Amino acid sequence: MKNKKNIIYAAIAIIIYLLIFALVETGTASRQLQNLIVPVLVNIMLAVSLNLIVGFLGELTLGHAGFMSVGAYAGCLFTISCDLPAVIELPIAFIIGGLTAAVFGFIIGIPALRLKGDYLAIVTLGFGEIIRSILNSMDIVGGSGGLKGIEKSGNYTVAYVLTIITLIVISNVIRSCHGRSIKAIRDNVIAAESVGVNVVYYKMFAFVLSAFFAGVAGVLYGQNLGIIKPATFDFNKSIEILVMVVLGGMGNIKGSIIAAIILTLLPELLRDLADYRMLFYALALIVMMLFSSNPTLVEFRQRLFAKKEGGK
Amino acid sequence: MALVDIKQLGISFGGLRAVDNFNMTLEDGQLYGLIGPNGAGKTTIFNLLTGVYKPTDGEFYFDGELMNGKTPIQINKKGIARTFQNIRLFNNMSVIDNVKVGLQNRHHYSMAAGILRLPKFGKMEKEMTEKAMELLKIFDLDAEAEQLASNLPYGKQRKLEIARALATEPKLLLLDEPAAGMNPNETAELMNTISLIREKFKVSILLIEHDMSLVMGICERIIVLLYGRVIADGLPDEIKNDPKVIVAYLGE
Amino acid sequence: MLKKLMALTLAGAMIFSMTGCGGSGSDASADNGSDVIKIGGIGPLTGDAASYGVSTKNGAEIAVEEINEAGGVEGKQLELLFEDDECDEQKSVNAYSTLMDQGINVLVGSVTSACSIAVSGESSNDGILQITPSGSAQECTATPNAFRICFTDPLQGQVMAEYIQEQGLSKAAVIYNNGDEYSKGIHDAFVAKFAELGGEIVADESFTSGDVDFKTQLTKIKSSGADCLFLPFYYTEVANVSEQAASLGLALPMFGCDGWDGVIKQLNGDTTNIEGGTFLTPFVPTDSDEKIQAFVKKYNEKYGADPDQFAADGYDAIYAIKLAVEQTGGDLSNEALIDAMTKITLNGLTGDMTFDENGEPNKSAKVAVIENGAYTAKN
Amino acid sequence: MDFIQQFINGLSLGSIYALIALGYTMVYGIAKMLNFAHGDVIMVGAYVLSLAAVKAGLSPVMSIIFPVVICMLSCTVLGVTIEKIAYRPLRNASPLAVLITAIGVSYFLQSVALLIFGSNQRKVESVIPEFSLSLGEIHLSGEAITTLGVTVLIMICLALFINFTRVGKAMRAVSEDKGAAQLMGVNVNTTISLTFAIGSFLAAIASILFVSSYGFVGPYSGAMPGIKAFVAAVLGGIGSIPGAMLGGIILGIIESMSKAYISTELADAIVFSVLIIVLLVKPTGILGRKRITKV
Repeated sequence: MKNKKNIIYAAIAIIIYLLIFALVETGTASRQLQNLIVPVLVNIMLAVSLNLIVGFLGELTLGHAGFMSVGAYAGCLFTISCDLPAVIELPIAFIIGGLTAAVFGFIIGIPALRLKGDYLAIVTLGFGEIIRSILNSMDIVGGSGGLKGIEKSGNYTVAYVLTIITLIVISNVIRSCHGRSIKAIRDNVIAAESVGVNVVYYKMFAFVLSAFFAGVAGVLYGQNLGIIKPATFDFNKSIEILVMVVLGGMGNIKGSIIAAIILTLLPELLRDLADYRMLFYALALIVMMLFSSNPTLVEFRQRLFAKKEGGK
Repeated sequence: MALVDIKQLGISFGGLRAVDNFNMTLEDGQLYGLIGPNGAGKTTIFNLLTGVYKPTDGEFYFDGELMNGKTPIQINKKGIARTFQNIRLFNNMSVIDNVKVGLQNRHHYSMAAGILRLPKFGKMEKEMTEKAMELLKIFDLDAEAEQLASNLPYGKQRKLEIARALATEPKLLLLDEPAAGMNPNETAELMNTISLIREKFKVSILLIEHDMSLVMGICERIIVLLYGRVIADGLPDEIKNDPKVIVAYLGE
Repeated sequence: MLKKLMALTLAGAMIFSMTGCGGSGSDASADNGSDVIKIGGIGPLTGDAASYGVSTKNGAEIAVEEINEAGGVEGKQLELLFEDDECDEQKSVNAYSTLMDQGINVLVGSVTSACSIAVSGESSNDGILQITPSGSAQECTATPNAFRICFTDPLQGQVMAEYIQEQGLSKAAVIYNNGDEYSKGIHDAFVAKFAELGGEIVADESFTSGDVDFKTQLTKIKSSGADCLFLPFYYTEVANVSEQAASLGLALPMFGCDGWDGVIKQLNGDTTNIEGGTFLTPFVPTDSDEKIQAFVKKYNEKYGADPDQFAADGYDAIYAIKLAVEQTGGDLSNEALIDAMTKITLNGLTGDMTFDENGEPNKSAKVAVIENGAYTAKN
Repeated sequence: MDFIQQFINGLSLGSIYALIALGYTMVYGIAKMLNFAHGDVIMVGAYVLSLAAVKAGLSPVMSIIFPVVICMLSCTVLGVTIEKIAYRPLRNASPLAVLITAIGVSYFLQSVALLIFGSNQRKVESVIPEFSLSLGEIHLSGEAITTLGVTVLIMICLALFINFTRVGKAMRAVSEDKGAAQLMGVNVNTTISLTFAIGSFLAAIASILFVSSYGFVGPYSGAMPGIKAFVAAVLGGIGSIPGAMLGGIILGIIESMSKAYISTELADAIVFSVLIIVLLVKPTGILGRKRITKV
């Protein structure tokens, strides 16, 4: 049964890729859509990787953009300074970006061992801001003007492959004994320790893995745009990713994917509203949260759901 | 040699002496009861034995090894597992996954095997599923294996906690009020289950309980705690008739 | 299940709606014979930097209206499509794609440097003429299709360094916005040039975007022995700095860059604390020049405020396009337009200019002084 | 000499942070939620103040009192309304859902301000009579003196209110355990509404002093001070009233000192590093109470 499910997923992944390929290569897709494919995939990677910390480990962090930025800078610096063919250069850049971010994930994981909830949130927010202000004052990476002249070698195929790798790795981790340990820590740290779950190790692991993919996503972001600047990776960016995770459902990978798609496309589709765009986005955010989290509404939905089940 | 050897164990919280001069010897395979009025320090002793609290004085030997200062994880690996007074399940995980987390203590595969789905992963997961189902069957939880733990009724949650503790293959099982909130029928059933697992898993048990019928019914020895001190230690019949114990429970 | 289904439908509908408009978009761009010239504009209309984008858009709109009222260009009417980028590079590129779908012929934007650079990475592949009104970083014109209206940052810094030393001042204190490339670019060039000319930078302070308290920096400057203060950043913070300097009793002659334009409005016309402040600008709204006065009047009627330099840059960008189209005789192909850009001479609000092959404007800078609550041009 | 002046600069900056942090800590301490929109309520207050100041053609005293009162009223009403519409339906939802909603509210207020007032910053005249203290080279502005005084006064009043009045006790009860408080006859909804009313009232005072000190307001003016004040509240121990005061002052002084003597570029990084170090040593902030989890 499990194998069957995997085959279905693989089939879906291939069909979606073929669909993208067809839409882009035949020119059916608008420029707008073609252009949005990579950002959507970047956001999926970010949301899914953040979900590992927020949804599965149950720790609130507001510094995901920080991981993304160090990854982006490390990976893109490598491609700038290196002159290898893209086939060799790109994978190395992604790995360098990922590993650098992972190192920062390890460092930021340390306070997560001691702090919880809102305190951890503010500390991770602080880490993100520290990274940003250091990047701002580092002239060798372009300072506030950003790192320019990155070869634009990120295309939708590369992005798609990376996204699929991210999805496979994270969902496989979640559905393995390691993932169970991470979820056990989320549900009850004391009980987890009492059955021998190595809390320190798994907390660190979740932070490192999550940071790794955020870093890879950052490299992809840079490779796609050709320029990265510190101001992009401020805490608003972290919040943007967090909103995707919360909206998609904590600990729900499919939800993160859908939320990332919707929230990336939504502002673009709202362009016609011009000045009212941000207002509408804010309202949509509030209404969606009220709808998805209000206890009365949640109960109502569950009743509806239960009825359907019963009807079958 | 005794499985558990506790010598003059004690802990203070600030000025409060929660447990003082606690001595106990538990032989392999024994079922020991730990009783006492509320606030006597019973759960504190469990916390000391499982490394949640660090004792301020005294020594605790398990299987001949000094356990003072070891972390809960190390202690669990050595073979002590416990349940909690206020149930602590992994609420948002399925019943079977709760047990599997316990099993992982002894059944492990590498990260690479998990991510790349190497043959080892399939083999171990299959083995774990089988073992977990076996355990769940003992506790009559096999029908609910795929349910969320939080959706189980209270009595079954208590059972699941015991199943999870057993999954770590302990030599010593600490049960903190396993019959709390159960009706007499459920309690009777629980007594059977406890006897059964003693037989089947060859595990020693230390048990905190207020339900005297259960304690007197299954415990081989009983230790009585009052204000952090041991006031009696002996066979159920001795305890039943100990004037100090009667005073402690009924007042003078 | 219901929620999932809804979400999936929503996502699907979004994608579908985007493929839907694809067909019509590519048709329009291919259509050269249409009687409308579509000009795309990109800039921040929301977010921290919104005021720059809004001004640019307003200025450009006035130019488009003027040209259309006068009968258009080569018999064609102009249409301005302006998209928001929130000063975010990704969103800027998104905006560019949206505009390309609508079949734009030329692009004005983006207003800010980094966004402009990100967009030119895309636009250079399409070969479309891109004119950034105010992207002042060196790299904004790196691609062959990119031109700019404003000065580059280094140029401003160098000119100001020379100007200040001509006033007989040699000990400069500088504050700059470390989070803003524009400010840092001017600062770096200024510091280098000032030292090269024999001056001394006695205090070199920075702040980051969003800061409102400058007392610490000013206190340091106060005891540094500086004889002048160079403030290369935008008017919002300049207003803060000038007021706080006064409250600390720091009274040094102040110098700035073209970002100062707008500071008087910011101060509600009360310029006591910044009296005599001198800055480099291509555009002074009080300039007696007829063209400028007409523009200021129209802008005031339409938007109820005095135009700033961004508005003037936006206005000039549209006129540059008009001249280029006239030069090609109505040929809207990318190559022709880009080629035409180097041949035109624009008598713009921000000065008379020609463009070289690198996309840089050749124009002279004006020095403006704040006197009695108004900008006074000084040459 | 410089050092003292820098210290005073830090103090005046810090007292603004402290004032905003008091509002944060008040709402967090009782309603247990991060009101991310607090900074934006301050921004709205500043706009209201500027509008009311322009419209008033009153006597000198009234022309100060009128805008101040209008500002306080509208902030309080705004705060209570936000609570009622956006936060109350989520009373028992996950803290994260509430956090995201608060962020939504913050974006909402910002974009409304942007639509109404445009993106340019607006100058607001100070409502504090002009005076200043000068001791040789050292300057202390009237705004700084007033802010510091008001902040200390509010801190004392708040502490007295929370500890010694009936309503204050109800608030503490709600903060300890909503369910138990309800059982004991405390109206949780009213109490939390009241908390928001007070929190927003404090935001109004903060906005009056903030714009009086800095003179300008824009749609995004509330965001950065909001975050800094949040950091201050956490540094001092969130939920603790003296902690907010202490955290704000310390933050202001650190920021000012690191700008003056270490690096202006890295001042923010230093501020956040101090926060992280403090929290690593004392996870509940300087004056925060430690909560023991019972096993």
